Amino acid sequence: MPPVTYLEAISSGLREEMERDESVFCLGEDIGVYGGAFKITKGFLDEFGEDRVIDAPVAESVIIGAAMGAALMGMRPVAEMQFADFITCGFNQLVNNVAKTHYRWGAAVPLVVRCPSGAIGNAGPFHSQNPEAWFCKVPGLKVVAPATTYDAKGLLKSSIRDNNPVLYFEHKGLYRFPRIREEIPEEDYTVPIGEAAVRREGVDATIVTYGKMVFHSLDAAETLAGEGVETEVLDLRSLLPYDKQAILESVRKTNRLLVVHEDTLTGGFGGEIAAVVAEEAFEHLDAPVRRLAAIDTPVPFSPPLEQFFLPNTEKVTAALRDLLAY
Amino acid sequence: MPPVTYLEAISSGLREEMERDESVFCLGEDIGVYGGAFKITKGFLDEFGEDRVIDAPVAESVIIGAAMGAALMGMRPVAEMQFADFITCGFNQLVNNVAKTHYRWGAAVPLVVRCPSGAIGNAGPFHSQNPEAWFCKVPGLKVVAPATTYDAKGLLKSSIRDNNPVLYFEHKGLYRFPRIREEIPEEDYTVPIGEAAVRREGVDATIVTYGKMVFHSLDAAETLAGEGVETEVLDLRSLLPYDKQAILESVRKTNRLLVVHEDTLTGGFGGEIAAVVAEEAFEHLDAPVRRLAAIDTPVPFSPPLEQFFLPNTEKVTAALRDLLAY
Amino acid sequence: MNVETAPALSDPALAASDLDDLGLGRDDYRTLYHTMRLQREFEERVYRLFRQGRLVGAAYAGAGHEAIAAGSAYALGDADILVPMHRVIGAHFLRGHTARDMMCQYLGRANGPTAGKDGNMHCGNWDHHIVGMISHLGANIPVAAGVALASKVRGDGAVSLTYIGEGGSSIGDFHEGLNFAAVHRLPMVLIVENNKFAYSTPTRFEYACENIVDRARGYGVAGALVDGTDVRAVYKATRDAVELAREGGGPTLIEARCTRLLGHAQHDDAFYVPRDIMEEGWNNDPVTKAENLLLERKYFTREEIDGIQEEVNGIVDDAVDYAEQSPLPEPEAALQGVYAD
Amino acid sequence: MNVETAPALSDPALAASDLDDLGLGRDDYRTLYHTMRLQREFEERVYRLFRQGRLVGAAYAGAGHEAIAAGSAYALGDADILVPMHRVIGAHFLRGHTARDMMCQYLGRANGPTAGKDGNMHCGNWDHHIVGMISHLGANIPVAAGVALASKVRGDGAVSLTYIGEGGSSIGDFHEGLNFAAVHRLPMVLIVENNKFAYSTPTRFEYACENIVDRARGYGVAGALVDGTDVRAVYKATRDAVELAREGGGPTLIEARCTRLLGHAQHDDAFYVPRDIMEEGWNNDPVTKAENLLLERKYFTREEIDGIQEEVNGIVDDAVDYAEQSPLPEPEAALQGVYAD
Ligand SMILES: Cc1ncc(C[n+]2csc(CCOP(=O)(O)OP(=O)(O)O)c2C)c(N)n1
Ligand SMILES: Cc1ncc(C[n+]2csc(CCOP(=O)(O)OP(=O)(O)O)c2C)c(N)n1
Ligand SMILES: [Mg+2]
Ligand SMILES: [Mg+2]
Repeated sequence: MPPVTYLEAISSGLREEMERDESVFCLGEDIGVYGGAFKITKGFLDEFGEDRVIDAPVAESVIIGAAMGAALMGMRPVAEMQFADFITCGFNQLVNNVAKTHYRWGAAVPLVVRCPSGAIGNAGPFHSQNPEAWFCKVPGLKVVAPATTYDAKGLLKSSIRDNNPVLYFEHKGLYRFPRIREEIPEEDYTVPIGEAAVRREGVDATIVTYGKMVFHSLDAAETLAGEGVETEVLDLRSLLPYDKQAILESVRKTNRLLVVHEDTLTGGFGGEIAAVVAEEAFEHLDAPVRRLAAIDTPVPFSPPLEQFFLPNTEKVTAALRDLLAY
Repeated sequence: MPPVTYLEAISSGLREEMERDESVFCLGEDIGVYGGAFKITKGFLDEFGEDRVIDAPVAESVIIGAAMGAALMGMRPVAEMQFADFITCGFNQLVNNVAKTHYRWGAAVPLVVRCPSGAIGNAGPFHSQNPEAWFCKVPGLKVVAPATTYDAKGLLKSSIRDNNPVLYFEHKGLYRFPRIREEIPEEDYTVPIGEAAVRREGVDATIVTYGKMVFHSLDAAETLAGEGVETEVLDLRSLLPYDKQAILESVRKTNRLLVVHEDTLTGGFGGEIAAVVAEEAFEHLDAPVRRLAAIDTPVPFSPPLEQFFLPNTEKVTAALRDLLAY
Repeated sequence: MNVETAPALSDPALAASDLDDLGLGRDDYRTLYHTMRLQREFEERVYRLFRQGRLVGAAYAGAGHEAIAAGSAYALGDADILVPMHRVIGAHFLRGHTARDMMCQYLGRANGPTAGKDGNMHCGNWDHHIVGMISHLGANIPVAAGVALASKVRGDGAVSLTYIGEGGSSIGDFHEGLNFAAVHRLPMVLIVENNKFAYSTPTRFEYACENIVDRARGYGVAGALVDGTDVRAVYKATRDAVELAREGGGPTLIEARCTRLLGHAQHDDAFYVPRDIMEEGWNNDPVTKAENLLLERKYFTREEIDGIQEEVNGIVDDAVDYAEQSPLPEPEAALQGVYAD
Repeated sequence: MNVETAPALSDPALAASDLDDLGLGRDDYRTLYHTMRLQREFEERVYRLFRQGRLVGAAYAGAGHEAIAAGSAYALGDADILVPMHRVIGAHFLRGHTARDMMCQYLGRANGPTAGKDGNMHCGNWDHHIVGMISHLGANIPVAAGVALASKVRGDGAVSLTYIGEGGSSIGDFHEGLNFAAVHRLPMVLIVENNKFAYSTPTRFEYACENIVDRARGYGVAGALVDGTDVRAVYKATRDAVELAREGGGPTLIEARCTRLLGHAQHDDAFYVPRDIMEEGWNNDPVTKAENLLLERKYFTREEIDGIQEEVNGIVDDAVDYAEQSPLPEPEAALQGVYAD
């Protein structure tokens, strides 16, 4: 198989699951004839028909609610938010209805909500957000955020096969990112939910990150490697549940932690990671736990503002230097 | 003035603001003839009339959205969620529309959303939640959570007079809590948003908390005082912005931090506090930062389950002992 | 029947001949009446337990809604799915939840349908094809649509039946859910229980149309307006709607008019309800109405009716005893069940 | 005019006599036409800038919606409030945003209405009584209701005018917002711009009623169905609705039918739109239609029309020059403005 993009990996993962299991179907805005705003489901309508590729009205609450209803009936809906930002319109369904159902009355709700997230350049405050942290605090949900092409496919399959509701955050900036085009196995494979991956080994500091920031972190690590510093980069891949053991192990080895995410700082998921490390690996820390994230504002539109807002390789490098200088 | 309850303080604060400023009005479900589910607006309809005490349809998104519209026009709406839990139905309005308006196009949105929150005994998963953390991560919003009767009134007044949207979390368990009946000034006063209050001074450990947990924390501190340990109890009062200086100062003095909240642990606001302390007061810490919170589940209904779920004085005391034993 | 042809509430057609010919026999009437009576007695007992401090949590009742609960759920087949709201405990009974089950649920016992995780009406049970109620009004309408979507796609012939108060019909999920069901012609029936109040809020603060069913046309679905205190009228409207749905005719919006005979919940004395509304409501008490019908039509004798009453009392007594002797859950059970395996 | 009496789209009444008598003079027609032409040229330029890589962000256009934009906003008084959506930039022009303002906005300049904080149509300006658009479809309908609530309570006589696509009308906020406005008889006008598609989704997947305006009755509000390609028809319907609102008659739901003449945005070639729909749309191009009307009725000569075209070209050229020479914001400005003082 030739190398594929992250986007193609998601697409083929979804297609294979639909081929494998009749109960899997897709639901979302413009996913039919148009193939989705980002073309993830391109060709699906012809292949699977209107019953399994359902163009929904612009109404995120019923997209999620109806997915829940179908899931109760034993189906495995994969709902698409056109942009992750719009998930706020279906928020109540997710956090109160979907998430609490199994706890409350024992019915499984196996559904996936695909959320194209993140900034891709001047898309403004409503098409650039990273809303994962809201859901990482909701018991009953699972949250994943693959960074690589291999993981994109493997985690999507795991999410679809999981008997719980899973929010699948796919960073739009990775869809066609040339650097992560890769050959992936022809045969069926999955990536387990809840396991982090070490993307670079190191002994001097740990960066815990996920999504697109994995690459800024790797680049920063590479830069510092030139100066003799070995940074370990841990890609969380799953945020709820997240791989606490992997984080603690790495920090116990490197004794320094930098958490990086594209979401804004205050209340971002990085706080949880930092807090857990400060509690459970305290005596292994040789420096304060650091976080690098977007600034605490909406995502601004104009290029200088957006660049100021977003974390990038330079900012990660600077934060890492700071951490090492302590 | 005789001592009043927390509930009465909210009520009188709201009444005084409506008397003081014609642009203040109330909007919410059953707030008119019924006086609100918790009777905060009892008598308001007679006093202020239907134009200023508006019984809304059961529709939280329009309650918040309409409040925003009126606020743009220079009014100062105080919207009531019947239970804080239902704010999820107006989530998009708050986090995307209300919160971003001033940043995006410079219009002030001075509104208050009152949110009766917290567990009060067997009200189950939909009438017991503490949803503040979702909003503490939204730039453009302010979030307050008074614990005392004095603060309840003073913070409500500040919230109403603030030119920004403020979520006002009032813990239902404090409404008629006899212990916090107190005499409050006859004359107009406010409590500034963003300032914490030291509820008990101490040198051996700091508890950072807010809302009803302030009292469990004070009781735990009292217990340990009998054993010669002096615990400082810091009541945040405001969560966004929160009083970082007060937290850091206290931790620099006591060198030990326990964060306590009634919301669930993972992704709760305590993570942010713990992370900030681990970053900015690292060298002052003599022990790992600890958090105590509800367990990571929906709020269960039946008494043994709910008691197991909630933090209480015993659990705070145990966590404090643990922290001190380190 | 669609909204254009739906008889008005006062249409005598509803009251008489039309309804004599429903194909219901003596056993059917017994079941319907028994269900209504059981709802009434069960909920009265729940209120009493509350006053005695023996209940856990809050006490809601559907007094005035018994005909809607029984009449609608009785129109379902075994494979159909019930997506209930807070005033239709009778529908639970018809679907297989026993009085013992529900009392254990109200008392937070380990052997209730939610094992104490949730309380009162907030229980589902997939064995009985009952979707658990969520408090957030309207939120289960999209879910009912999704249930119906699965049935349509699979062709399993099942219909989903759900409810909302006229108050809850103001919320976005009502619109999104009904519209989605309409677009895909899903086998769903939505009953609006219009009892004139949403908590304390009268209908003039809830909607400005004449009837909620006037909305049917705006969704392109069938509509019916029925007397929700007449169990036969509710049964007929639901049965017709279920049939239409099963034949691929899509959803029906049924508005069932009734009066909430008590406050919103135990703590509410309903002081804001004008006396004439309350009086008229009690004069049209659906349970008494059904009883009178059964007597008038000579389906049952007075003695038989009294026998049912006694039977129901016994069931409720037993349910309370059983529930009070049942164990509360172990504290650590709180940790379990957040995720499915 | 309410939904019962609203003329059907093809009703010849809309086309002729009725609309000759609007009390509009030559200057009015000049303004209306100028606005429509400016919208067309401005947005074509935006598309061109996009293709040339000179734009910042995405390019949307309202081609086919110009009559709705101009005709509706022209019915407003100065004190009224505009709550616009994405296809009505003409309404911005009528309310006081200049082409320079909007081009600076599209190019993310420091001197645009949002100073680069937001892009394209996403701008409000309280000086001009324009509420900033939010992407989340429908979310500004509750806001428009709140604006109208303030006007009603204060008695300031202002009316709020807002818009939604037929696609956006599926979302909960449409229902909640319109219902709230109906209940309180708020001075609000809601125009549904029905252009047959929501992005790629045809109306059969969006709603199952015949007309969106059929929903008016279910809210108890007035309704009107108009030819959205006829600027006079839109003007008249909006003016009537604004008058009704000002007199305390509550909101009106107007459905304005038109065709989206391009893709959803620049990246979309609209391959999914059947050719006949597109052709019919272009045959009814509202700008050409207005031009023909102005010529036929001899309000303007061909030369005068050409003069307007030239003037508009000049305005757009100037706007592009001005905007491209305008400064981008300072990076640190990103930190400012999250909160009001
Ligand atoms: C989203 C949401 N908002 C508010 C509430 C609080 N609440 C519970 S029942 C109720 C009134 C419901 O009235 P209606 O729908 O007419 O049903 P009824 O109780 O009259 O049968 C309210 C406001 C809720 N449960 N959910
Ligand atoms: C809540 C929400 N969901 C999805 C979108 C993405 N989106 C933007 S425009 C659009 C189609 C809108 O169609 P319609 O309302 O008919 O307006 P039109 O573009 O046709 O004028 C969609 C799906 C959005 N902006 N907001
Ligand atoms: Mg009601
Ligand atoms: Mg459209």
